[in-house]
Amino acid sequence: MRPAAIRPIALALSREIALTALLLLGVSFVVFLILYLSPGDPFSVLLEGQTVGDASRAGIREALGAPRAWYAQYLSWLGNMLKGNFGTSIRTGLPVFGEIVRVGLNTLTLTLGSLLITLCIAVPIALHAAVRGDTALSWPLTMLAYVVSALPVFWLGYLVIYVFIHRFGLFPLISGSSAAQEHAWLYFMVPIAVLGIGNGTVSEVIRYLRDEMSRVMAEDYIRTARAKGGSVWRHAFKEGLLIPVTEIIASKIPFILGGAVIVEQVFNWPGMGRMAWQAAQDRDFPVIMGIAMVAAAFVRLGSLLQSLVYAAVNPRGPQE
Amino acid sequence: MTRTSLVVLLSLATALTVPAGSQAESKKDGRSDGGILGYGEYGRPATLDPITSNEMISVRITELVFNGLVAIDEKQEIVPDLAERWEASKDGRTYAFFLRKDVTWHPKEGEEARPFTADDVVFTYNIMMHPKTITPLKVRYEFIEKVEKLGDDAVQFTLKRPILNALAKFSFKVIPKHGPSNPLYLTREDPFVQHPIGTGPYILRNITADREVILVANEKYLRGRPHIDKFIAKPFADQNIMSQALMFNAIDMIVLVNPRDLPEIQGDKRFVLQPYNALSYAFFSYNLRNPLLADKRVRRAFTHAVNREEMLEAFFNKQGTIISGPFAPGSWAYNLDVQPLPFDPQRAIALLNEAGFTPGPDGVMQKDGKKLSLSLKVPIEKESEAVKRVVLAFQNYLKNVGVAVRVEFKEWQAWKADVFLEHNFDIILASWVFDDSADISSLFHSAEIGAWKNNFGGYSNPEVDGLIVESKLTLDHEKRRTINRKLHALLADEAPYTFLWTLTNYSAYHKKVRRVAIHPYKFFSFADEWFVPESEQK
Amino acid sequence: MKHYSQVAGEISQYSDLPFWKKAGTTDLAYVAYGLFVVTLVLVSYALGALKLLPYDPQQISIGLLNAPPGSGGHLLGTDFLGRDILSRLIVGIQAYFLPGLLAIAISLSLGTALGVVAGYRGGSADPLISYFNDLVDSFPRLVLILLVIAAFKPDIYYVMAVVGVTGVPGVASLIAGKIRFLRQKNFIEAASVLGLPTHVIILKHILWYNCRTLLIIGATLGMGEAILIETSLSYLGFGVQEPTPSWGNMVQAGANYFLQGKFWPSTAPALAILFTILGFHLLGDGLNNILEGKRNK
Amino acid sequence: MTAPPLLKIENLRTYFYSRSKQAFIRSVDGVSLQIARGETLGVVGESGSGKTITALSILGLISAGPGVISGKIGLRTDTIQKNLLQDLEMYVTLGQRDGKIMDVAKDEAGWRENAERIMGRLRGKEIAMIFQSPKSSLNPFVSIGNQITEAIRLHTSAKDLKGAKERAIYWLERVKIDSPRLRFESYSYGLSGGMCQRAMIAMALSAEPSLLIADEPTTGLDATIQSKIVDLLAELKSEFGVTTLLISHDISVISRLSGSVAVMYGGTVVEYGPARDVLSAGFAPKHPYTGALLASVPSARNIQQKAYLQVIEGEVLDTINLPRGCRFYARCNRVTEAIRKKCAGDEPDLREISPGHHVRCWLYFE
Repeated sequence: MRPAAIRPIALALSREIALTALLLLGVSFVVFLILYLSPGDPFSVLLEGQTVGDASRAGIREALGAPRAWYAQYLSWLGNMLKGNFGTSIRTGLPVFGEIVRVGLNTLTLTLGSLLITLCIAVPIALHAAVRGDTALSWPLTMLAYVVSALPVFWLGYLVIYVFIHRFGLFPLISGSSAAQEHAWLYFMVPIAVLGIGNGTVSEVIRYLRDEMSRVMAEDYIRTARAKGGSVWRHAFKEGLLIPVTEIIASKIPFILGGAVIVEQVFNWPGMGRMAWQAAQDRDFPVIMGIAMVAAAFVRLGSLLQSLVYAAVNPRGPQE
Repeated sequence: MTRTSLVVLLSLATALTVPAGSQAESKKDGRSDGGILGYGEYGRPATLDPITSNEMISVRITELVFNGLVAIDEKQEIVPDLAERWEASKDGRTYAFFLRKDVTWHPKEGEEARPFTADDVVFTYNIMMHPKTITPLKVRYEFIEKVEKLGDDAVQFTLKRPILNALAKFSFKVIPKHGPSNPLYLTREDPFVQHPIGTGPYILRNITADREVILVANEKYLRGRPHIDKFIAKPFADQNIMSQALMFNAIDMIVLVNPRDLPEIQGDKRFVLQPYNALSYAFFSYNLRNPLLADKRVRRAFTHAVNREEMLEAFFNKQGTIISGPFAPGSWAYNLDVQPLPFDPQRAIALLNEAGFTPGPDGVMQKDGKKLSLSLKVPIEKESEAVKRVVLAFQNYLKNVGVAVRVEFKEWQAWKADVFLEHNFDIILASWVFDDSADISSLFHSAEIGAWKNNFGGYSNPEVDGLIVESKLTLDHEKRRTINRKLHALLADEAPYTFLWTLTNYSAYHKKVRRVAIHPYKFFSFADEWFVPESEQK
Repeated sequence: MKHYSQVAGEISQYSDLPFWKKAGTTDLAYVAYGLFVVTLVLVSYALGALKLLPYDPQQISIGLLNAPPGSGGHLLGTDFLGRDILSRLIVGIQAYFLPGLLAIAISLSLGTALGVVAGYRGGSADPLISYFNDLVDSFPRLVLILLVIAAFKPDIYYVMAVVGVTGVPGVASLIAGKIRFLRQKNFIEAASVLGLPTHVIILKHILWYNCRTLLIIGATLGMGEAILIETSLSYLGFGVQEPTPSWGNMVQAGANYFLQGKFWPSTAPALAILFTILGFHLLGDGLNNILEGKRNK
Repeated sequence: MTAPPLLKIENLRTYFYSRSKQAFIRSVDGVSLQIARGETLGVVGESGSGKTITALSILGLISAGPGVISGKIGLRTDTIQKNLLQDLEMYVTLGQRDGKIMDVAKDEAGWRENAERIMGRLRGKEIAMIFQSPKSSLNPFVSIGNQITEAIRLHTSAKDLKGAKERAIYWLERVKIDSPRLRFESYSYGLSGGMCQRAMIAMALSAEPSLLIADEPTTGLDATIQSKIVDLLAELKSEFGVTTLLISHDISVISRLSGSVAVMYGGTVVEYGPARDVLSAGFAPKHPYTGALLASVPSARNIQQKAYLQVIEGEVLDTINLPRGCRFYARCNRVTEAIRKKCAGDEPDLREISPGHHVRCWLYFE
């Protein structure tokens, strides 16, 4: 990389890190507050289905040495977190961080995979439409994309399972990770594809990429490129594709994370979304907080990527 | 209805002792060893030890990993387990158990298997009762005064007072002294709760990323090596997918089949649907703090208004029986002479009129200006359309007799707070799951009214209280039976609940698995006898 | 083969054609379809409000559970309680109507305000806004909604309020971006040089002349999103609650029987969702192209 | 002019279509021009007279429809002789009504394909172009050095990166950009308009084209820079003798650089000839529009004679509505009663009134 580009990148990097820290603080606080407002003592999950009076209920906190006041709870959590200790799940007693890392990787695969699929669908259509306008080829594809992105994702999931697995048995239906069937990976492709298609953003992505590219195509410097017989694509690539795509990635990650909550349950995918869901119902606050942290960091990663690319690509540096 | 089940853990036994015959290394029954059984669970296990675990999923797994001093066999009889014999004192206050000497704990990896001794029993009891240990078991063992070791292979329990069928209570699972890292009490942070060590037929090998629990046969099991090599518990988050998984041989067994999936599985020759009579029943409970519902006639009217047969048939394919009273059907305490109140809207209306209600202009019954409109609170759960059906049908039935019911769905924790803490409801739908017991004191005794207690309806009746106490105190089985029959009749008449039905639970499994006997509550109690013929062990 | 032809010999200087004559046929088709859907929604809303339905949507008939279309005079069949699906579909839209509008109102109003501040005042406000954006973006929305529901109650309005708030950043950044663009083109400076008061510049020249398409599209997409979110929530059990029908909880309830080959209970509402959302998207697209005069250059 | 011209445009028509008015914009309506080798042809005219469109048509850079619809563009360099619109007419069918084209059916895909096949090898190599608004015409994401290097590697023998870079730096030097090695790395946003234009010129010339099209090279730059750029162009011209098509609305620039001049009005050439004839402020016969243009320019002579600058009355012709007769009739101040009917009635054609000097005006026809 050219030395000229290093400085803005370093700048962007430091800026991002500072922002992320602030953000994690904010997220943790907000989430904790909502948790606190919602009824149900996290520790009552330990007494699920037992006949014990109020006294022993109250006793539990002392038994576990958990602070009573919510802010005390938050602060102690924060303190531990800064020491790198995310605490242990109230329900399973397992160390939160390890658990999240384990399932987080699955969710990462799912999310990025489906994002990739979304882009693989959207980019060609968008570029074609941008350069040639609505043609016999691009128009039906766009429509198709619009249609699928308007379907409820879990219903799409059932549909896929019914048609491809139940009816035609194209994929093995296996559950969990210990399935030793052949072509098992095929099954793991299914949820990724479903989320990639059904996350409801394909149409939006197409529209955005198309507009950006056609805007750039009308720029003077593209005309210059043509006039000197250079490759239009090479000149349009950075502003017309690279930047918009990174923007998409950055802005869609949280959205797709949300979709993962559903898809992971439909396809029995051992992921973070499912864990978050369970934890939210148990008020298992160490887990929820941990997930909030990881998710936030994950989202930041997207925008980090974005501003890095922008800094690297645009000599003017991150701010326009 | 997984979540709506409020589990009451109490205990009973038919008192008969059978002398123990100690067994050899491997079963000599000529049935073939080997094969794998993967079974699907809806939800994921939290902890896997017998003390902190409080969900059915975990209870089922601990049943495979641990033993008690005594066990209860398929005929509901008490048989030796870790103890090969026992002696009870005349006054019934002391029980001495003489332990088997040939039992070893599951070996930790890279370690010698340690022998099971009296110390482990004492240790288990102490850790169970330690104030810092959070366990549903504690309340069940408060009747014990102390436990002493009578040598390496004998322990003696002293009871505070003699109680009936005390023996059965010693079926609690024993954990090893060298198990938990904290010798005093057990919390969920303790590694032991995720990697338990037992004496049971199966050794917990490992837990995968998706919390799949993998169990392997214990070669040195005290009843001889179990037939099936490996059990795999697979958690599911979607019941539709779980039954698909069975259909596509991703799993071999579903512990509890969702009623809606029964027809499909029934039609499939590859699978066996095995009913097991869970000691549980569903009911609508009324909040007697509401003056409208304090009147017995109103409650009876509601019960008359509801067509339970129709619901049972339409929603659950007739897989269950209508009940009339507070005891789990199939338990000895259930009074078969008491008939459920029949479906009879006319009767219901008559009763309401009798109670002073007259149809208002909007068709809703009212009494001196007060409308008979009530809130029915139901906890939200995923895929709970069975619950929705019952609730909405109920609403519909009551509408027909001029009662307005507002159905309010609430998030589970919020619902529990409303019902158990605030007592802020008129009607709820729930179901009790008993382990193997006939003790309903916590449900209807007036002393059980209060925050987080089970008598959330606030039902208080000195006569009932009297009978409950009496039945508790009597030491004679037959006497207690008659008392409970009286209790049953009384509560059926009082109708603090509208007793609905007990559903037949169905387990579905691939027919390659043979000789499957199921414990109604702990499920896997007899799993060491299950087997898969050589030819089908793929 | 593209065809151009001039009709009149003499063209009057000043009169332009009305926009629908300029517009491309595809765009017109989009908008037409979109408007069709919108009217359909409005009509069914009216029908529901006026109780002009084939059946009482709450009428349970236990003898007729999940009946296939046509049986017993039920055009689209019945659901898991034997209730008429068609009637429930018609009434179902009401579940989204006001809540959806609420969500849109929140996200558009707050989003616009923030966007204007960010874009117009720029500098100091900007980081705050983006901070808020990231804050909202940084947690799976569904779980957030669950917590809020738990904290208050499973009411579609609460859900939509959350949806609205979480939608704010998107709108804000759109508007802010647009304004920055106008700044670069020295549009705003020019306007203020002309001595226009700030609020006029913002309201009239920025928002009305330059952002209305953005806002319209935001609104249409917002409605679609509201429906999809409610559907996802319904799958988890936290959408609109029975007995109130919503397309989401209809799909969910029906889907439980989907894999047993009973399609109709979930397919009908799923298609309703599909075509409606498609309508909103196309409406947005068409309007965008027409008002922004895309494809004409 | 005995040697065959380097570029010979015959009867070029480039139309656009206004959807809102459902009418053609006849931006270039039958233009014929030619440039001899080494010569500089200046094209002058008000904005909207079709100068730029003509230039873009030559390079085939018209993207909107229908675009170029008829004509010939003959290019004859050392390496190639060909008509740039070679058998493209087959993709177009024209429908006329009373002498006006009222219908155009064009297979744009086919046209594009073929045009690209022809132009692909010429753009930048044989014909290079520099634009007005140089700042936006440079790619903001690529350093100017690299943009020039790209052109060099595309079109010259210097294919290896190092060589091409050296060459680029050489060109930066040639266009008088100081400390070119440093500038090589800099981006358009960091440079002044003049700098950018110099870079553009360097980029255009670096491929050593046979024809350079300079479209309003000085417009939008402040006066001192303008003259600097003009000087630079003049110098480069004398040095390399590159054939140039110079487009400007600024007569002083034109007169400074061009040997012959074409005056365009309303999409047609109204006067065409040697610069000295066309631009001489004397009473040499010329088109009223040219006269008006000249009168509107502050030249030394006007100032000496204390003559007032005259503005051209009326508005620039919009090429949507073409009058029946002379396009300039409405604004012409030299209509005599004798010819008024003709002027209003029908359009004059371009006639040679003195050797090499053509005018499109009834004044000069008997």
